[in-house]
Amino acid sequence: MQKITRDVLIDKASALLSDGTVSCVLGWKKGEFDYDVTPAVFTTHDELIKDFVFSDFCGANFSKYLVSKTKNIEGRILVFLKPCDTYSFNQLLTEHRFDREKVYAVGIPCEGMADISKVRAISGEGIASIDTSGDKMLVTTLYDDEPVEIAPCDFLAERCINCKSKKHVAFDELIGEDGDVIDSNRFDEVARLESLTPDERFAFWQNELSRCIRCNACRDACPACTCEKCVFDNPASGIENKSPANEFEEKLFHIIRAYHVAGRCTDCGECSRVCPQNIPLHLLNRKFIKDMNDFYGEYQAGAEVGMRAPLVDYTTEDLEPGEVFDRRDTDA
Amino acid sequence: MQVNEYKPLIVAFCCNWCSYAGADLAGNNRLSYPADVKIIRVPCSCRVNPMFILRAFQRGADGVIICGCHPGDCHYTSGNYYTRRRMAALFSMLDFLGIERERTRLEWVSAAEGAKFAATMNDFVETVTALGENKRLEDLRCKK
Amino acid sequence: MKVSYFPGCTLKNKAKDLDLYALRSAEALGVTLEEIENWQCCGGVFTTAEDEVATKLSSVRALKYASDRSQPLVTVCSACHNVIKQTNYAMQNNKAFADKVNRYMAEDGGYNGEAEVYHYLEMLRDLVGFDTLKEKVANSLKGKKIAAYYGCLLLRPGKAMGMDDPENPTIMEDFIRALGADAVIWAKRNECCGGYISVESPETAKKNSNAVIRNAKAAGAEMIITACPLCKYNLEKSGADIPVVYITEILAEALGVKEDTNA
Amino acid sequence: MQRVGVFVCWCGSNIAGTVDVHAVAEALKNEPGVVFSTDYQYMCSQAGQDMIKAAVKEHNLTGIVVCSCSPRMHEATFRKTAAAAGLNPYMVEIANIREQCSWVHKDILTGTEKAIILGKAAVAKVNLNAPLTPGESPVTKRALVIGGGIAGIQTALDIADAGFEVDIVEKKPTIGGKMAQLDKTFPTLDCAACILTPKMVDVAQNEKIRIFSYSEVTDVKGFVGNFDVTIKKNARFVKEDICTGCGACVEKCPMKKIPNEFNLGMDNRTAIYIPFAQAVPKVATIDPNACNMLKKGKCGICAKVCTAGAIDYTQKDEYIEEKYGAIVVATGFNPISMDKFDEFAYSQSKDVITSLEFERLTNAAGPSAGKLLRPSDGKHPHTIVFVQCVGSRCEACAEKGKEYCSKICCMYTAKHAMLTRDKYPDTEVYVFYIDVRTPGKNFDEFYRRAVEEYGVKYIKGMVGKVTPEGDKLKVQASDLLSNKQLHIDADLVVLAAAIEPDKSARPLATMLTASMDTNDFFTEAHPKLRPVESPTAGVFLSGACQGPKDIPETVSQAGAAASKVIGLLAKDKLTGNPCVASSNELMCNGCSSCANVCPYGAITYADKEFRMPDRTTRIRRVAEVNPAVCQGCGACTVACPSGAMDLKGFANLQIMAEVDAICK
Amino acid sequence: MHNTEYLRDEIIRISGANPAKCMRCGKCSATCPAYDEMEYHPHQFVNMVECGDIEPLLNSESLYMCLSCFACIERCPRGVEPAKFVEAVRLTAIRQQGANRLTADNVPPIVDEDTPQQLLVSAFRKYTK
Repeated sequence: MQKITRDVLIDKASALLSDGTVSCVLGWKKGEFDYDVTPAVFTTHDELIKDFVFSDFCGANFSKYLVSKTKNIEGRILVFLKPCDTYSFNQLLTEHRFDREKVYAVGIPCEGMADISKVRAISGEGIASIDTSGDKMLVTTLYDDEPVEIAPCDFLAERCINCKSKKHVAFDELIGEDGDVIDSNRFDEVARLESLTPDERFAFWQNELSRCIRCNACRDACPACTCEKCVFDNPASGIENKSPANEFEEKLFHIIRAYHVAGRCTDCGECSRVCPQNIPLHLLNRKFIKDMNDFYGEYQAGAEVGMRAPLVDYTTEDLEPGEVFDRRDTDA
Repeated sequence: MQVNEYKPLIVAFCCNWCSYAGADLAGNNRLSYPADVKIIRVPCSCRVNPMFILRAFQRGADGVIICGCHPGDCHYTSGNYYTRRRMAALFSMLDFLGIERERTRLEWVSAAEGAKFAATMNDFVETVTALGENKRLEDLRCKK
Repeated sequence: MKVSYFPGCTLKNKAKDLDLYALRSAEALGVTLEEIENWQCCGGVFTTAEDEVATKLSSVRALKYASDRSQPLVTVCSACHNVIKQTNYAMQNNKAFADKVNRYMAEDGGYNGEAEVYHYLEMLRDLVGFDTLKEKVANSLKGKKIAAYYGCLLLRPGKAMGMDDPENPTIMEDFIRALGADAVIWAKRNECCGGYISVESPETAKKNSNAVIRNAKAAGAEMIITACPLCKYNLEKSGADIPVVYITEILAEALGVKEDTNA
Repeated sequence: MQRVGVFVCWCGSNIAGTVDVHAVAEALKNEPGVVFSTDYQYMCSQAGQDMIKAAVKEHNLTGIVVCSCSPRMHEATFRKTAAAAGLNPYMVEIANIREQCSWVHKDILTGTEKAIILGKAAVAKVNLNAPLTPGESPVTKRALVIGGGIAGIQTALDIADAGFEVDIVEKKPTIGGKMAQLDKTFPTLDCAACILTPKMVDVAQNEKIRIFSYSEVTDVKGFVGNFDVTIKKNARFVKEDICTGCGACVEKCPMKKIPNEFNLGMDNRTAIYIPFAQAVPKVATIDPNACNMLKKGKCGICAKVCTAGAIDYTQKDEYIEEKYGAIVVATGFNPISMDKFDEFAYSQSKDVITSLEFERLTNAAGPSAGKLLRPSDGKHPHTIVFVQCVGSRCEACAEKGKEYCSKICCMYTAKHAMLTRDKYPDTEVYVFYIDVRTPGKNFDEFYRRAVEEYGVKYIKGMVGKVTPEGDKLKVQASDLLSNKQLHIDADLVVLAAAIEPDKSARPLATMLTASMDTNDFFTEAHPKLRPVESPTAGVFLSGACQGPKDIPETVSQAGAAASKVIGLLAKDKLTGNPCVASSNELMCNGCSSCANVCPYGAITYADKEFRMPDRTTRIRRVAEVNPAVCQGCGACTVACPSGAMDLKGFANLQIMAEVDAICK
Repeated sequence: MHNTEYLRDEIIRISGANPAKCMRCGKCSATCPAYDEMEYHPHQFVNMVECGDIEPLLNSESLYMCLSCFACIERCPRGVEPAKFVEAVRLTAIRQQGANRLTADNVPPIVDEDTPQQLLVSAFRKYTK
């Protein structure tokens, strides 16, 4: 379904490698199955031809990888950035997390990425191959001869259905045309939860968060979670904790994680994408984003480099925490 | 008087310059409030890390109140403005998770407002008592 | 360039000159004024009351017409300009009002203040450019001392009109200078002529108008120009011994299009 | 593990009345780390303190918990006791069982129970205390005063008087500021020049004071006691040390039509000029925008007539770097522009003037040599209308004007009105006021004299429109008390324009990391208790840069600022508060969140090399807290996402230990 | 008493302005071109609305003398917008049954051959419901 093809990207990468602009390429590498694509560094044309892929399963946001990949490399690294990735890219630059000079960023258009669990829900288990080249996805399973056809509206990830922007906010070079910021409905689900009673909300989150197995995938994939040492791994933090021993720990981890990235989260949705338990973690982040937009004016982390996040800023006329609720109650 | 009357556990974070002094003044003027309130002194309300609040709830606190200088009067000029934003965000999030919003509060109490301090604590204890025990954010391992 | 044009009631009747010369001059400057189909009278004055909705719908319809065509909306008459701009401002800044209006506008599709409203003078300044205007002048009005009369409606309230500094405007003076004439600076240029009070109390209108004329003459004016038919009426009615002329008339004269060459 | 001693104070019956102190001491014995626990009638007494000292020795205590009154009362006392016993003073924690326990809880059971819990929290905290040593930094014994008006002059003189060196940086060619432009001063009516110019001379002659005139501060680095400041000396094209100020060049300069800023453009000066006769330094300056020699290379007359050879057309801007221990901001004010208030016809008539212009018009050294004449035709005005509050007290969101009261206008207007009536009794003087605000010594008496003895007509109301017509200014105004609209044919209208901070203040505040309010006035460290200090340590405020002020107030604040500076410079070393933030560089991400929230600019970043487990090295940006600048609020500790930033004395683990103890 | 309060609140609501912002400077009345024609002047409108003294205003000819020239709105230093109160009271008056100030019957005598439509349209909008 993607408008640009693997070949275009390989050509671009090979050209930049051969003219010396970059010394390596951060790209998607095919895995065992068509849907388990992993990020990898490529250094030659041959490697690219062999393993580089670009399909509806290339959702991984590469910005975070730049923090580690730009250390100790000669020359520059080529990174392909989808529009939503560029926000993380800028946010990390705002936080001085990598050296911009070491990166050559190529913006690529994105038609939205697939959610494998949605695909699986339709096709059934035992996926043998997936063809994403056409308008519809063709999924062949071990148990059926005929491939199952799936339309984009049925396989697109939630974050892509509610895509906030097709505009690249950072790049050195752009392939294809740039898009616009989109007036999405991404806060609708948060608003729906807000309209529930506290008991209903508690039940909702209790149900969601109790599934957490503390695999830390959300943290590890999150482009805002780039701490040198995570507080949850750090005995000196006083809140070191590695397993969801009980209900409190499940909540604590996610509240603290959401709070830590509040104001810095670009709403890229990686947390929910990588969650093996399908917990809608992005809703916690979106709650903070929605609140801050409501309380302190629209703010999109990563829209520009050097912006000051709402939680490290203030005005003398800010809302009182009590007024926050009054306001919501009168709105509702 | 009932023997097993429910007594909430309230943790109050007070900034050294205004609210802690306000609490002292309440003492000087013998303005009573329930002993359920235990005060922790911090240099400024902006020292209160959300982690401390969650920690208190984890360990069984039934309510947490943060007191600081009135906006514009912060000893460190702007600390309480950050507190205001941080707590607005945190309280709203706790509410979003279904934790009763009445269990958290931010109040501005100056060094001269001993009466306000006592009244605020009386009111807060009453509110939390009405809610009953905090069950939604308690870590059972920490149970008394 | 094509723009949507709201002439208003008076321009189709007692102030035909204002309309005619506006059209001709604009054409000469490369702007086509496309009259809005089925426009309705703006009502003459803007009601500041929060609960007045119906009286502002004709303005909203005109605004929507222009925004649907992605055209600027141009007005000449000061009163229409005032009403339409204030309405647009309310649509942009008063959500409760906009919601109420949109309940009436449902059939036409909603409107939320997207249109850009230009007074004819603003059109000359911002869309045509006074420098361009200067180049197109065929009959310079050199040596003529002209007093620009803004009256009350053109500039106020400054926030909604956004046309010029309401106390220290320059747009009409720059216009006069572009035509080659001298602009007289005078204090009462932004004071009211009496407006509709001439229905209720003609003496009051006369008193106000006289003060305006006296001040213009004291500043050395030989002519007063205005964009408002009611100003012109009140000034003339009060016995002005100095010509009161529409802006578009001297514009047409300077551009050499006053007499219709096609006729 | 600490060896903690617990000391429970009875405070006579203050505590012991509602708290069972023995029970508290007993209960705390079982807490971790506690090796000794006792109670005593008055812990703060000499006997009580001796008891603590003896216990420290006897039990080898490493930490002390005193359960007593508020730490705000006796924390310092017990810290001294600890120090005397050979302990680090910061190994003491106080459990407040008086103000926050015995005095507010009537029941002895609940009181005792709570006191035990508070004691436990203090023990839990002290177990995690670490000895703290306040940092020391040297002090450069020289002060910088930015701005050479009466505020800067007074501050500099007072500092110099105490024996310290002071530099004044003034952006104009002379010091003196606004006061040099004034005629008389209220409420005593002494002549401004007569009281100011001797002070200017004192400054010039004081060996401790250097004046950088025609100069500005372009960069400030460092912190309290140790500022590195770059001063730009603008080229004046005259050698300052050689020029004698004889004025021959000024006389001969052919460019004579340059608007004279000292007289607010009401007369002209030459391209080479000395602002006024008593200027300090009395040195000529060439206006590069007006001088033909500098613009076109033609002329050179001033060089020819200068017998001292002081003219130097090739002079360049010069940058000077200096070290200072303290900085005083005295950048002053200006009247706001009247452009947006043309209902008063300021741009339309020369006879509508601001009050500062009126000062020049009545000043003997002014454009009309002190005779009150209309700027338009030089005629004597017979009717004068003063309008108060022009641009002051406007709505906050108004695009024009200021929200605050400019404070000085009521009094100077009364002065102008009174002096006018005194000198020209044939003149009708009207003052339109909203409120007359005269809180000051002899101020209201002064205003009443203007009304009662001098016959100034004070009218409660505002002017709505001024219409110049013929040689009159038609003033339309309201008289609210008689409920009338007035129409006055005036000859002169004087507008009491609001005042605003000088435009140079905002960039300066950025350089100093000193905070400002929304009106660009500098904020004080505390509005009541530290009114002459900025929140940034070592930066002090003098005069109208902090808020509208009249001369007596400015001078007293200038003296106060000077005394604060002297107090700072008198120290050889600065001892900081040891409870400051510090960043663990191994955990720091270098993200800047902490620096964003620091109100003192105490946090900087450095690229540091780290050795990695694989023996490679990596350069990383990390935060560094300057302990001399940090005031210990802790805002950064919460902003830090990685928990690298912590606050000594109030560390994360300490506070969490208190929470745990309370919730146990 | 109840009615007074209701009227006051209603007027404030219709006006969309806030009389409490007034600092009693009188600039509205100083700048008003119709001052002499008014029994109650702009600053009095603000004050009387604030005090709930609406009845005299409702019955005053002053309502019909305001020119809607926006001078008081523009020049008020506190953003009180006095004309909005005049407008609100006027509307309250003419919205009552049979309270139209101007009717078609009144028109012929005031019209002459130059009278612009604008004049009548404006007058009807201001004086008639």
